[in-house]
Amino acid sequence: MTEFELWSTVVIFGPLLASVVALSARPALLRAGLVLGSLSTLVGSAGLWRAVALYGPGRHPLGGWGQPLGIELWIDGFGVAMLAVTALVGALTSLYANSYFGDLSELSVRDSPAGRGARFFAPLWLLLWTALNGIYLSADLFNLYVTLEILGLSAAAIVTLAVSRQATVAGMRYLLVSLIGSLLYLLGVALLYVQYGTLSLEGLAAIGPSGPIPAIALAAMTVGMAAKTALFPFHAWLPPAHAGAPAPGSAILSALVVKGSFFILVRLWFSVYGGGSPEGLILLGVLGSGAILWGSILALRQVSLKRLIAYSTVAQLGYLFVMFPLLIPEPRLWNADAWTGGLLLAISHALAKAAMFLAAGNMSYAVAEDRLTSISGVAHRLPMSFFAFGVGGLSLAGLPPSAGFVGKWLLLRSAFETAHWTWIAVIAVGGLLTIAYVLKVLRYALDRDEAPEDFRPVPRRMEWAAALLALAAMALGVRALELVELLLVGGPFPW
Amino acid sequence: MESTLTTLVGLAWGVPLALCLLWAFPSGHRLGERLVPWSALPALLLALLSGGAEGSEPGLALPMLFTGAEFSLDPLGRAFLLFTALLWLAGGWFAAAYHRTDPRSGAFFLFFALTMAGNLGLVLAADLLTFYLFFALMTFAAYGLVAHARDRPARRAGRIYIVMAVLGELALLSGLLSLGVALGGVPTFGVEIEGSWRLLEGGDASGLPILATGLLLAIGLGVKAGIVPLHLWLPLAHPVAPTAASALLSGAMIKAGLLGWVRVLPEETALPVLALGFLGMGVFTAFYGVLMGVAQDDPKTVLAYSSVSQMGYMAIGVALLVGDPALAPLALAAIALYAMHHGLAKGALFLSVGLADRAPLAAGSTEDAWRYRILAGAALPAIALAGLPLTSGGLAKNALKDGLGELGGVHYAVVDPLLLVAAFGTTLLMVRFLVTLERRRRDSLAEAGPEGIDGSGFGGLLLPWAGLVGIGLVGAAWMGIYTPVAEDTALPGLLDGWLAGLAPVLLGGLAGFTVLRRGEWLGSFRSVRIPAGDLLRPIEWAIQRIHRPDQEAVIDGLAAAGGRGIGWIGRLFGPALRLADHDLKSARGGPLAVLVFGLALALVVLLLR
Amino acid sequence: MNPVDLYMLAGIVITLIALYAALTRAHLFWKVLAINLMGTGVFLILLAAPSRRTPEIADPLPQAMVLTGIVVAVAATALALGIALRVIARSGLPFLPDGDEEDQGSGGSAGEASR
Amino acid sequence: MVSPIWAWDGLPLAVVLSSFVPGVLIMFLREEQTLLRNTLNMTGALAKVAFVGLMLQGVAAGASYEWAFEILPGLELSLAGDALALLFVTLSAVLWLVTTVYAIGYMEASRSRTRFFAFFSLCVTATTGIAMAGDLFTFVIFYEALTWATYPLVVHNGTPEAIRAGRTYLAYTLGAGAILVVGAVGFEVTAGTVAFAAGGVVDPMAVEAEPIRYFLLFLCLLIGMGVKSAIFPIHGWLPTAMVAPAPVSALLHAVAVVKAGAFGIIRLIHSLFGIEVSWEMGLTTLVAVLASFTIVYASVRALAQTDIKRILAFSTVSQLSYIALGVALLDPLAQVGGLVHLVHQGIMKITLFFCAGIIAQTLGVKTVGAMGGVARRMPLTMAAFTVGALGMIGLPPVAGFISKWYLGLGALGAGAPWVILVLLASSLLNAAYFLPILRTAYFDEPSESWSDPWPHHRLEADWRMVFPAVITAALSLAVGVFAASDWSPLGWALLIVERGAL
Repeated sequence: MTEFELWSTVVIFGPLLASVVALSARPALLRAGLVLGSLSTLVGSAGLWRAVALYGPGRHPLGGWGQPLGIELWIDGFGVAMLAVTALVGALTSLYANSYFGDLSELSVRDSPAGRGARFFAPLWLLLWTALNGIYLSADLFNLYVTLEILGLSAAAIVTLAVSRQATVAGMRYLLVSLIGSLLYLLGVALLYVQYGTLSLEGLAAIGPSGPIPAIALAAMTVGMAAKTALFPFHAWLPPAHAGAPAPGSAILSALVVKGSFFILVRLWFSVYGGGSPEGLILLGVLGSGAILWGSILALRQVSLKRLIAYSTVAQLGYLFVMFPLLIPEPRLWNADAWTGGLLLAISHALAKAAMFLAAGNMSYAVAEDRLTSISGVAHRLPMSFFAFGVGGLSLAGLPPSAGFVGKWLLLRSAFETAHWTWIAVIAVGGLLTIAYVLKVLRYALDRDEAPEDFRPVPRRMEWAAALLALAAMALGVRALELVELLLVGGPFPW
Repeated sequence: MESTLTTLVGLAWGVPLALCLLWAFPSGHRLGERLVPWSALPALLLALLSGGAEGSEPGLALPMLFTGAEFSLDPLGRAFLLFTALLWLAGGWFAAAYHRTDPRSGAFFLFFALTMAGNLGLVLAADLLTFYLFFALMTFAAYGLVAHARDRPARRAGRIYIVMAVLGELALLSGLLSLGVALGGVPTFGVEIEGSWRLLEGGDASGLPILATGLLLAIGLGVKAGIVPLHLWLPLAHPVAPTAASALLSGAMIKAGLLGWVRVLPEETALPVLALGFLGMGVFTAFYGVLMGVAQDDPKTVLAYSSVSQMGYMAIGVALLVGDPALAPLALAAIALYAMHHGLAKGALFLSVGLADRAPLAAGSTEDAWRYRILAGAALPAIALAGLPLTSGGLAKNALKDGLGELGGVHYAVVDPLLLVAAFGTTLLMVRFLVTLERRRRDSLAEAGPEGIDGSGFGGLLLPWAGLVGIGLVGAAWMGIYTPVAEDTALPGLLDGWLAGLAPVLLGGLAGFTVLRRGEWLGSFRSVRIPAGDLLRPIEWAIQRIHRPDQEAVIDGLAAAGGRGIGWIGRLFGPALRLADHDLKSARGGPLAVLVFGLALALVVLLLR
Repeated sequence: MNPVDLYMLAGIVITLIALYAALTRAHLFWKVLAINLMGTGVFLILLAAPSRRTPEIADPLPQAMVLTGIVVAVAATALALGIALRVIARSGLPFLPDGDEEDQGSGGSAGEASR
Repeated sequence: MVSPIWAWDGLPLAVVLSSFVPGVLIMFLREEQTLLRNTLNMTGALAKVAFVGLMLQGVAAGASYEWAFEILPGLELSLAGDALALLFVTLSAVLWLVTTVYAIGYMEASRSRTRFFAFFSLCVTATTGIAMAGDLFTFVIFYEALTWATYPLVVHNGTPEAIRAGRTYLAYTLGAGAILVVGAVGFEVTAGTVAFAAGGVVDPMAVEAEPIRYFLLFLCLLIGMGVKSAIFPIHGWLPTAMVAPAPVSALLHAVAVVKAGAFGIIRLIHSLFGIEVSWEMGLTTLVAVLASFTIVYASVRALAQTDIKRILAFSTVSQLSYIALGVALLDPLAQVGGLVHLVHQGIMKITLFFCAGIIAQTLGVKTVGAMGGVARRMPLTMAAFTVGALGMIGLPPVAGFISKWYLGLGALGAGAPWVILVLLASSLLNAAYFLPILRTAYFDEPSESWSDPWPHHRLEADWRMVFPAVITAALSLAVGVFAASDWSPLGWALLIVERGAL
């Protein structure tokens, strides 16, 4: 058994097993499931990182059954990097969730809405984790569909765990968008299969799809994935869903779930279609720019803390699409800075956004409200959460030292190298808008006039989880060398 | 011996400066007040002990200090140091007695010590920046002396003083910069300064044009020297300053401007235009001071205008210096003589005003014995100032005339007769002074009323005054020794041109006493008075008329305009923001379908291109 | 036009119509039904695929995919119906509310908070 | 052979960490752990001064320090200790030590001291990082970090006014910071390197080929640096930021933040573009004209202020441009003047801010009009203030004169005599707004409304506030009086220029 086979098995079946364990209603087993899921993904992704760094991209036919009939895993730098970030964010969020739902599960109020959240969060989240890991390692289009579908279903279910009417409605809408998106994707898969008779990413890449049917297929898949990634103008479902979910759920949805469909888009456009067409990439970049500006403006106008962060997700996802036109400035030529910069931004967003949602969760946990005005003075009561939120905001805004800064530097560099002047302005302005809305939160938190009266103590572990995530985002800004090298293993065209 | 002198060069300015540190301690100022009056002793000692021979000048180099400070005592410096130290000693003692009961004496002596350190230091300074350093120290510390009274006139005088001082400093600094850059560093006086001037003259240095440099230096130092029209602060500052401070301002400090001219202006490079300016302004100042002075009522203002007038004479000396390299030795001698003479005489005169205020009178007594003693004592330096032969003034004036004679030409023909007239005017001014002094004595007596004036501590006032009068009286005898005389020049004899000296004094005295003392027939003409500070009134009036917009209002206006602009831009975004409030959440059904299909179609089209 | 192409065409038409319905129909059950129908359309395309490319060889892969797809669709439908029932229970209507109504309290005062 | 202790290459890192580590540790302390917090602060400050001392030894002996850490492939966090860097590092290390003592006294009764001191240390870390940045990338990292680390200090009081000031501060600095980052990336791509090197890294031939591109890059970088250095159109944040507590105004808005900008301009002109290239492109003229205008404009603005801290703020704006002006003139003496003013202005202005803080904190006096009689109540403080004020005017022997003298010499040497006019006008205006303060404090009668009319303790105010002020005043005097010594800032600036390390 090679290292690839061993660790990819661990990374996929660990959380799957854990989710089964966590289905039990016993708090101890719930906790055991979270620990098992976290440990297996952490260890597994570390092992895969080592393997990829040592041997380059690898593959693993599950159970020895290769393509076309069996399921094959493909392990390259991009996937492993996403896997590792997911593991880190997931582990810390699990730690957080354990405390967040902890006091409820002790009560064993199984039938109350709150108790349902405590009961079902862990198994759903572990299932979602499995799906995400599956996406990052899939080597064929249909396998991607299945994992994507599991991802969407479990994510929508997590949203509806929250008790409010708004959350239920948001979950419903999310589920519908997710299903439509997946089916659009499946439509594209079907069309490609009709044309080429293969579903293997590698095989399709070797053929080099072109012509009307692959074009329609890519268009369908792109629209589907764009809807699931909440690319402007399909972002409307995201803020209520992400803001409505329970705090750890919001962190997972915003930080990780949207990255799943984004990952598929990158695989499709670059690994399979070799860049598609420059104009198509520019269209995606324009939509990304629109997302940056629109999302930021909307974030600025929110009065609810979590909604502000959710809109910030809309804006930050825009950056990931600005990468598209920069990556392939002209056919058959790819810009490494755009690749590493864009993906670093995706990774830093995962870390920072998770930190921010968890910190916001702490704040609203303490004051039992989610309005910006209600958190005034919270900086003095929850300095660590305040710190986490601030550092997370720092990274989002691309201020050093943070992964966001490094990513933005690289992205800007690629824009200069490819003489894409417009994107430079977009990237710079987006950063400023980010600062503006992050500051809006900090300003309320620092406010001294009104001190909150009812202040529920926040468990230390919840504070630490947020702070550690923020620190990770910062640490990546001081040392991104290994991660960048990992991302370059395989690059956008691994075959 | 040599090491003693070197030590003294440091102590001369170091002792007063070090004494200032006493004020940093809670009760240190009490000790300071006792010590400061004596702290000019090392300087006096230095002036007396140093031989003054060429080549063996005591010097002190402190390369770590400032920009590499150098001190030395050349013959000219020795002359200046002598009378400066004498004046500071006398002034210090006088002030110690005068301010015995002053609650603010602590502050007075702090500024006194600082100013003294500056004044003594600048005499000893041997390079450009050290000179400037001590010059600035003296200038700014003297503000504390001028504004000591802290009432409205003192504050006005102080304000005018400091404004002019700052302007002067700036002009001086720019001139110094030009000299400095010519040599690429900080030139020492003498050879290096001459080198700078030669470079400027040659035009191959990066400094300012040579005439501009000279003019800036002349103006910068001219503020201190009180040359018209830079004299504005003098008639205001002298009356309000405490007596000792006035004596030092007029006796010692304004000579710093003169010394500065000699130090920084070239001896070996002729600057004819500048020389002409000095000559013209000097003669004009000599007359102007007299004209303004006779129309004053306060004896100290009269003396201040007299100083202005006398500085005009010394400017003529500087004109000789910069006008012709050949005349430099003679000019130097004349300047040194004149400075010594005027310093001591003017110091004594100012002190006599203080005496007139404080001389005792027994309660109920009507016989004021001190009035005539003071008037008689004050008459001695006054006569010297008028330039009577056999006095130091006569000697100094003769030296100056010799120089002018050497210069010859049209300048001599015009200036020489003018000087005769000016001497006449000076005498008139001195008479005016004695008259106002006598009136002042009467006023103080009237103010004191029947209780009379308590004489305690009067000895402390009398002694320094008498000392200065005495030293000045025999000035003609010893000043020659301390005058720097080059080998090929000689000082004029004591009785040279005695007629030309005597006549204006006698005439002036006569005219003065007739007109001013018994001048009822002049009628209303006598009441013509010029406010102290002459030109200042119109200038102040004009400044007040200048429209000064309220800056903050302007900025606020601009900010408001900017705000309106931003608000206008904001309104442009209004529809977008209104849309933002709804976002695309309500976009469902048809519009959403259009978006989905539209994007897909667009992608297909783009992919197929 | 051979039957295989007919399958293909029918599949595509069904998918698009169903997609349109899913986007535009407001009633939640309509939406769920439309999504199911859309899945069926895609399956039709998949089933037609092998015969179109290589009619002589039987290709097991589409069968496997469609089977998996149906399983996924069943699960998704179940979840969707479950959540839809809860929406109806909470709001009393089988529709998704408009964006404005959805977040009362945030939309209205957005302007005031941004000052 | 035993190498001397100063030969250790990690010294630059040690200097940076000596404030970073205490800063991070303090962040986790509880509010009431005062003793531990102060101990950490003082240990860090003393350690930093010690490390800097070692580096000074080393550089004077001809050593140079380099420490690098790869962040991205080809991009390093590189710290270098050359003579130029040390000029700034020494300034910030020494003043940090002094200000720490001051801040402990000043913040005694304040809330959230933990946060205050944590960010205070972080700011100093960023400043030392800026000083020793070996390349533009590192510079930008620390420069931007300084921006955000200062924000909590500006809004420390938590009043609406403070929060508004904080917003203005960030709007200016981060806005320009974004432009700086764009410029930096553009420079990296265009010039092919981000390294700082004496004499510049730009190829003159490349500039000739693409003059407009280089000009725009310079402009971007200049805006980025200029905002912190408060050059005319982008100076507005500095007076507003004066709502911060006095130690912040003193160290950050007189020294650290604003000097970072000025230092950046030095790096921009000398280490990136090179003075010759900048001059040929006319860039130095641009900087010199902007700086000159700022000098005069800010002085005029200061004239109309009544709040002491605002006067000082506008004076800072004005004085900072001396540095930019000096280094933008093509003459070694002017560059010496600019460099040395970096230090001189810092010491003098921090003294002034210290004193203003003491007076405001002890007596509640904040405006010029209320200064009457303060000199009698607080002789030491006012003596220190006087030294600072006279130095600002440029009177010898206070430090400010030395800068002005060299700037003046350099201006003439560079063939720009109009600069003399600027210097003179500035001196005149400085005198016009500083001397009335002194006059009022020394010669006017005391006001009745002092919050602490007469000291109950022996000293005029808390000794932890008075001593720092006296020390920095003595320093401002000493660096002027002993300017000719090798170890004076002037000596060091001359060494930098002579070694061609600029």
